[in-house]
Amino acid sequence: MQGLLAWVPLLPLIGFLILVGIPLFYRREPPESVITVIGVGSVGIAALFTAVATAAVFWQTPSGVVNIALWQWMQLGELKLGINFHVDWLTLVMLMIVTGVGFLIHLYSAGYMRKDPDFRRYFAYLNLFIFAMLTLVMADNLVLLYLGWEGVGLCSYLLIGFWYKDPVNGTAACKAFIVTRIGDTAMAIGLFLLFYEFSTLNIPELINAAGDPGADREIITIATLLLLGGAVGKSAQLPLQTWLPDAMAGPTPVSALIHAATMVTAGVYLIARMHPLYTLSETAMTAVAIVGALTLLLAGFSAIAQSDIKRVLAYSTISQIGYMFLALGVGAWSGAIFHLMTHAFFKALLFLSAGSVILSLHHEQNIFRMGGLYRKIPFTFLCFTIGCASLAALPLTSGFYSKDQILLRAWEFHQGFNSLWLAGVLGALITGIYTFRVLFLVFAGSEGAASRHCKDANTPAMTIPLAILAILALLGGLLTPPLQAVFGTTAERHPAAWVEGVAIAMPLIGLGVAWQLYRREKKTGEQRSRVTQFWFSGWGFDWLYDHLLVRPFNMLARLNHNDMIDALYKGTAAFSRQLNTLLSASQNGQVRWYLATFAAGSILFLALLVAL
Amino acid sequence: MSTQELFAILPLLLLSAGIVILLLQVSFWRGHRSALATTLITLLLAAGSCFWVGATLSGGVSSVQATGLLLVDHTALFFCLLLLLTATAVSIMGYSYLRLRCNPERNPGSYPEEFYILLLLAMLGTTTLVCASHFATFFLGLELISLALYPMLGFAVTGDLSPAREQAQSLESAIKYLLLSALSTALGLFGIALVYSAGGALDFSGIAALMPELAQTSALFATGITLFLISVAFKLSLVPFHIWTPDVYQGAPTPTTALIATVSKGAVIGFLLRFFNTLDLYGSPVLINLLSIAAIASMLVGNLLALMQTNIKRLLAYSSIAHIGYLVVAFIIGKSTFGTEAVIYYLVAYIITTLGAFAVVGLVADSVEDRILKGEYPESPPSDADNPYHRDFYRGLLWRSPWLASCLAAMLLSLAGIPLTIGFIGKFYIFTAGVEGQLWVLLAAVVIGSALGLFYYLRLLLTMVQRDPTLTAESTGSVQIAVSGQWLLVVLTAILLLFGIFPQLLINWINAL
Amino acid sequence: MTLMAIIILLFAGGILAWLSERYLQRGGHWIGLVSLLLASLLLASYWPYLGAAQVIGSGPWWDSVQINWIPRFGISFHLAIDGLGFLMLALTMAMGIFGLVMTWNDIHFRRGFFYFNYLWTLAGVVGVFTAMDLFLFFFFWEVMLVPMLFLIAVWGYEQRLFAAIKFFIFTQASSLLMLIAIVALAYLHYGNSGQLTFNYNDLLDAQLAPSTAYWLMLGFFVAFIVKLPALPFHPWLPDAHTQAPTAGSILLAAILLKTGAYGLLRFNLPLFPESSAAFAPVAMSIGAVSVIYGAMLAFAQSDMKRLVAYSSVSHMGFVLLGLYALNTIAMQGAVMQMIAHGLSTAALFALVGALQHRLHTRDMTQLGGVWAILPKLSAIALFFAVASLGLPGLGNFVAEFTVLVGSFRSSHWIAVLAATGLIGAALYALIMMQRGFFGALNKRLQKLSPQAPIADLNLRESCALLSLAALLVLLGLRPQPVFDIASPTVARSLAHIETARAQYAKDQGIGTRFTSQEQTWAKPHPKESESP
Amino acid sequence: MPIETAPGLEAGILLASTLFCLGLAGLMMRRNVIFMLMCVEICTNAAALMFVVAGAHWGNADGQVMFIFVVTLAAAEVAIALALVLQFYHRKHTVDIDQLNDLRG
Repeated sequence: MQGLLAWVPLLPLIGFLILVGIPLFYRREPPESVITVIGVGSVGIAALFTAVATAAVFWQTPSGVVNIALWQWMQLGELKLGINFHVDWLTLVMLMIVTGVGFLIHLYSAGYMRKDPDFRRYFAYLNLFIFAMLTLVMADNLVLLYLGWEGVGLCSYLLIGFWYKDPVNGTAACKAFIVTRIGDTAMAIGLFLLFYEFSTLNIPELINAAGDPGADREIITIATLLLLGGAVGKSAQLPLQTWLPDAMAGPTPVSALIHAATMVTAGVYLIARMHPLYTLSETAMTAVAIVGALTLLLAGFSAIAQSDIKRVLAYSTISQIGYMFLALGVGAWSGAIFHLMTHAFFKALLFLSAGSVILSLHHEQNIFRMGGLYRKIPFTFLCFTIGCASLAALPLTSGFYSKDQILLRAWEFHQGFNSLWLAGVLGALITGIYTFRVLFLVFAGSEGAASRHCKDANTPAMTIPLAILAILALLGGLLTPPLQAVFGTTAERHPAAWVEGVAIAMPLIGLGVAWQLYRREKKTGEQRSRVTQFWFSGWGFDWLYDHLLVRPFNMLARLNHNDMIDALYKGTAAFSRQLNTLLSASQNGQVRWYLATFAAGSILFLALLVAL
Repeated sequence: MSTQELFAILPLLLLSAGIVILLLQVSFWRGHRSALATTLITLLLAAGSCFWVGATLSGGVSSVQATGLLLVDHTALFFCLLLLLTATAVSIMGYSYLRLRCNPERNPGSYPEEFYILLLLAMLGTTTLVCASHFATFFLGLELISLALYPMLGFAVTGDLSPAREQAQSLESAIKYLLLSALSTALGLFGIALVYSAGGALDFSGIAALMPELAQTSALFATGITLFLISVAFKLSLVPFHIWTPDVYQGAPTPTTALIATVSKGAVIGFLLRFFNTLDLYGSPVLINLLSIAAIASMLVGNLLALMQTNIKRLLAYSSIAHIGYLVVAFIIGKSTFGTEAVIYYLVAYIITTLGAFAVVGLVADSVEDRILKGEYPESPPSDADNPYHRDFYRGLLWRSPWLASCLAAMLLSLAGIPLTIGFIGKFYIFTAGVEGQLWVLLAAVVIGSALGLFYYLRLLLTMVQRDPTLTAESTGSVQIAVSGQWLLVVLTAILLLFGIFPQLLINWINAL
Repeated sequence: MTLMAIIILLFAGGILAWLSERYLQRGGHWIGLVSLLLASLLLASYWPYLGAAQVIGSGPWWDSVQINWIPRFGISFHLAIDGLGFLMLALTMAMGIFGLVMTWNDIHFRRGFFYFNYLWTLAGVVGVFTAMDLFLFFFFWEVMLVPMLFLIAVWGYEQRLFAAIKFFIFTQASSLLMLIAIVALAYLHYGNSGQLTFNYNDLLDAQLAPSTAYWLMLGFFVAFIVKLPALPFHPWLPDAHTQAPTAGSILLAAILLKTGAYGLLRFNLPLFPESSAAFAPVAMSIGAVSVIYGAMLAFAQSDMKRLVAYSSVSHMGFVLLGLYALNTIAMQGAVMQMIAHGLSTAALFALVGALQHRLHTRDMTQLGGVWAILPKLSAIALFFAVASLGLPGLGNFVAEFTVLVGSFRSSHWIAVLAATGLIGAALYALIMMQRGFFGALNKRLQKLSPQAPIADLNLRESCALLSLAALLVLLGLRPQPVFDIASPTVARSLAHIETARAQYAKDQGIGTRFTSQEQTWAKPHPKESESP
Repeated sequence: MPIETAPGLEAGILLASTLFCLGLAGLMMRRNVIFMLMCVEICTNAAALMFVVAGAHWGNADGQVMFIFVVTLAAAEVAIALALVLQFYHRKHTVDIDQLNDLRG
């Protein structure tokens, strides 16, 4: 059974290698069907293996841990690292999300990307992504995790810039990679610090060592904050959130898979995985919570002001991950992972439905040019609505369960009313607003400019995943993952009923506000006040970074284009040439001058004789 | 004068005899080749006799004092041998040079044989100089060299087949050298006279006996020695007495340039070694400081002057200034056997390399002269690329005449001190000497000088390998040089590589002195 | 004797290639290839030592040969090989073959002479990596330069002459400092022991006064970091790399730069352990600054080859950083970086060369959208670009990571500074992909492509590049064999440092000078346990 | 052996030095090659004078011998020099030394 789990990441890798290696053996491009079979099939089998392994091993023993040692990676002094996998329930949840949702999105992609000239490249990247993501979640040491971490970053980069001919896509891709790399570097430094302190990077050993009472709390705080740096980069949290909205330049299934369901939640996974270290540091926990709270509000407001359907979803993703961070910050570990899971379901559903909309509208993404689509693409409408309901956490949807857990835990953690809880509740309201605003604008009312040419583009390859995801988004709340073995159990305490009531009421209020907003915006069209414009631009972070970092750096690079140190040597050379000219002037060919220099030299020497 | 003394100066006697024979031969039977043959035989005989004399010195007697004027020992004989062999090479170069320009059949007024007589005279001067143990012999030897060199420098004037410009330049170099050299001689003589008036002795061992008193007290003596050294520095073209060097080197017929750059300098170095050793002048910090200053200035100024030079002969002249500067570094470290060894090794390296470089330049110019005489080539070069002394002429030479260019490349690499060549071992000796003497300032100057030097050596080297499609000289095709010249170059390059790769051969020999 | 045979084989092959020029139009390649393959075979004869480096044999050397050369100075022709030497030789051979194969048809002018220089450069490098006599080391150090000079000056691009001279003057001037240091070292040893020798093993025991040792160490250090190159001695590199022909750039980047790093590890650290330890913070800072400065300059370039060249400065900064961190992890990382950088940068140069060969430009303002017309080439370029930015799973990551982990132990802030270079690497690697390969097809290329379809990488080139890619992946996922091979050498260098530190501590009572480096942040750290 | 200098020697040195400096000055100031040669002669003779004075001071013949050498040298030198000057005049029709500056740089 362990072997089966080892095959889970390997299968997508094999798929990737086959897809990439095809030109070595065949001159012509293989048909799409073959590519689909390889690309989707490999992930499908991986999903199957995961399911089998889950059923066979873990179902009975929720506390079970499977360690798979593949081979020794490096062993240098105390640095002992293996290519080893560590599978527990936390990993398993992630595995199921990655392979399961991943498989569905792969399947959907086969329909969505049909007839794209780079079909093969697309699936190669996707498979590579799945492999990297699986490595990330299965790694038993932080360096292997980092391998997956960077690997998913690379795939994200490649897929955002998949349609490379448009330079805008490329810029967005670069931005995504570099911004996350900043976080990654912080994380790498965190790794160095952890190794420096504990002489190991193996996660279980690390957790053991940190648990030792003699462990230096200060170092743990710094290290966890540095890891948080990595997490905020990858999960697009404040202050490194700016890349995610731009990342929507990639194909929509990619946004669903990478920028909603899996990769961006890696930060949450990381912190959850390292949670024993975080619990040791008050500061780190607070930081995580504050980052989450701030991000969920900021991104929520930005989502309200967007006009691009995918950007709305992108900001909503940032905001929802903010919830997860908030959950982590208040110690609701399983809540965070639960929300991660449900979010994967409904956000994937939303993105895929949005993809259907976009494809049906011939790549129109502006919601103000849509409207009244509920008649033209009813199935998509249905799916999107389910997704919205779940996202807004309407009762009985999956999102409701997970979000509710977070809010309750936030209340509890600080024993009653506190700002984190308030932020969460306010966020729930905002979520309701932007979710239903986009739903109304796209599907309700009269037809928009682009809706007229709408043609249902769904193929079976697309509808099946949509349907499954819709079911999951609705009922996923019932699938509470048994994470107690990983995170330990917390005593269930029920706060006052009104607290629950507020949490339930908020999305409904949001719905109402959204309706008002929809009515107004339908009339005015795409117009923004100064405030909404500010929200629209993502609170000016892009502008700030551009002026604070990008431009100075570019200017510095331009200024130093020719390497100022080289100027030093060029100066020496020029100086030598000057001396040459000067001395050459002494060789003027005049005998009497020569005689004079001879005499002068003699006098000089005699003078030196006296002087010395 | 005993038989032993006469035998000891056998090389000098053979040279004298050769001169007389050559004079007689020329007056009865003129012929360029036969004159060359006599010269070669004389030089080789004299060189061979060095071995013979050296063999007799191997016993208890390590040196023979021939009268009060000459002292023959192993070192002196080694220098004689080295310089005589150098002169052999120069005479071969001279043949190639004179064959074209001083052809009595074309121009009855030209006397190529005179060149060889003068060469032998100069060699008599050098052998006298390296054996000198008295100021009189020093003076005699030095003047013998100078007096022979004046006409040799101006030799192009007599063979009017040379291009007019070359003739004028040759004359100019002769006059310049004469005036400056005369002044330097006068200064040197004045210095000797002061030394004499301070101590009352002119033979070196006599002065050496007086040294303890003189060195401490007499300003007269110090002034005299300094003036004397200035005149020697002039011959060595140490900065600031270097200024004549490029002009004279450039204007002179190339074989004469080679002679003045190698033989005359080598003889002076040989003499200086003995002079400093006998008088133990290394102990005088003032003189050593003066020499150090001159050495540093030579290394820097010489290399800086050469930096942008396009005329090859001038370039080599400047580079020789720098090289003598390097050599002085080894010279300064003093009396130890290592210092002498380093000086001699470096000198051998310098002589072989310089000789080779000038040989290439001369032979290339001769080949052009050949074509001028055949009317294939304009007498006054229309562009730099057609001037055989200009760097541009060498553009792409490696592709046109690979062997010739390879030889020059080897010489240049040796000058730059790159391994596989004798120049590298020489440079290594300089560094070792500098380290042993802890002369860090001087070593720094050597490093800076070498870095500067690389620039112009490499520029010339890389000019030869340029693949320029707009090659103007490509039309001129390959450079055909005389067979004798080819042999000369091959032998020189072979020695250069041999002693570069297996330096121990030469070291053993030097250490046996 | 095998070592001698390798060197002689390469020298002889070079001469043969030159001589064959007159008779065979295309003989040079084959002679070159055959000599390199034979040399590799000879090298492969050391395979028994690979697995059991510590078990077999007495002493650290796998094999050595010693012939008296210049007894006057105690100089001998002394070659020896150990793990590090083997790795470097293997890299040399592999990259030699790679460069040859990649540029199989590039050279049209004087092929024979080209391969003569090519092989002689390699022969010189082999000498450098095996010489155990300091004089001989210097000898080869210089010998490898001259043919390289010709490679740049004859077959280079627009400004080849300037670049060649600059390259040569930088390396030569600095190596003269090393020569002084070598001679001084030998003479000081002579003064102490009465035995004049340039033998490496003997000189290891030289007793030097600290201040003297410091100066000598600087002499070596400068020569090596010029070659490396590190700030502020790097300006020769972009010019030389950019102007050299593709094969020359490959040799330069993959092998010649490594001689500097090799020298630091083999000579500088063991010969002057105490002063090296004292100097380590400075050297590490230089390394870290090089990392960032190189990355920044790479980012600023529009000439793709120049970009790759500056990226070398950045990468080699890690080597310097790692070597002077003076602990096993970082030093092993540095060794790994030498190899990984060799592979990735050589491939990038080869790719730029292939691009220039096809599109006649390497200026990124004239490129763009190349992926559309040359997908294979671009895909492989992508691979090596991400390798160069240190993507985990590839050799470069293993190297950079271990270097940083190790150097973090020695100095937190310097390691953190160098770690920001990871961001810089992402910047330049991605900007290269972005401007060169992605985006809309450049107008100039649009004009170019319809008339004559541009051939993508052919089988020969693809195979050569893919094998490098495979090697990088292998190094990234299974680097342990390399670490094992290098470990005795690294351990020995470290042992010298440790002894010196211990000695110093003994001299000073309780030594705090060297350990103080390690406790800038937190509590003192348990000493690393070394098992040499 | 008398180390301290007798008054006669001092005067001789003074005279010879003055003579030498005069020659040197003339050498630098005159442009006519013939006159320059004469100035060189003055310098040379200053040295010769010095030998004679010193020889007289020490009471040995070496100084006189050197004097004869010097005179011989001067004669030989002048002979060659005049030949060269003649050639110079032939070509340039002048004996102005400043016209002799083809070689420079």
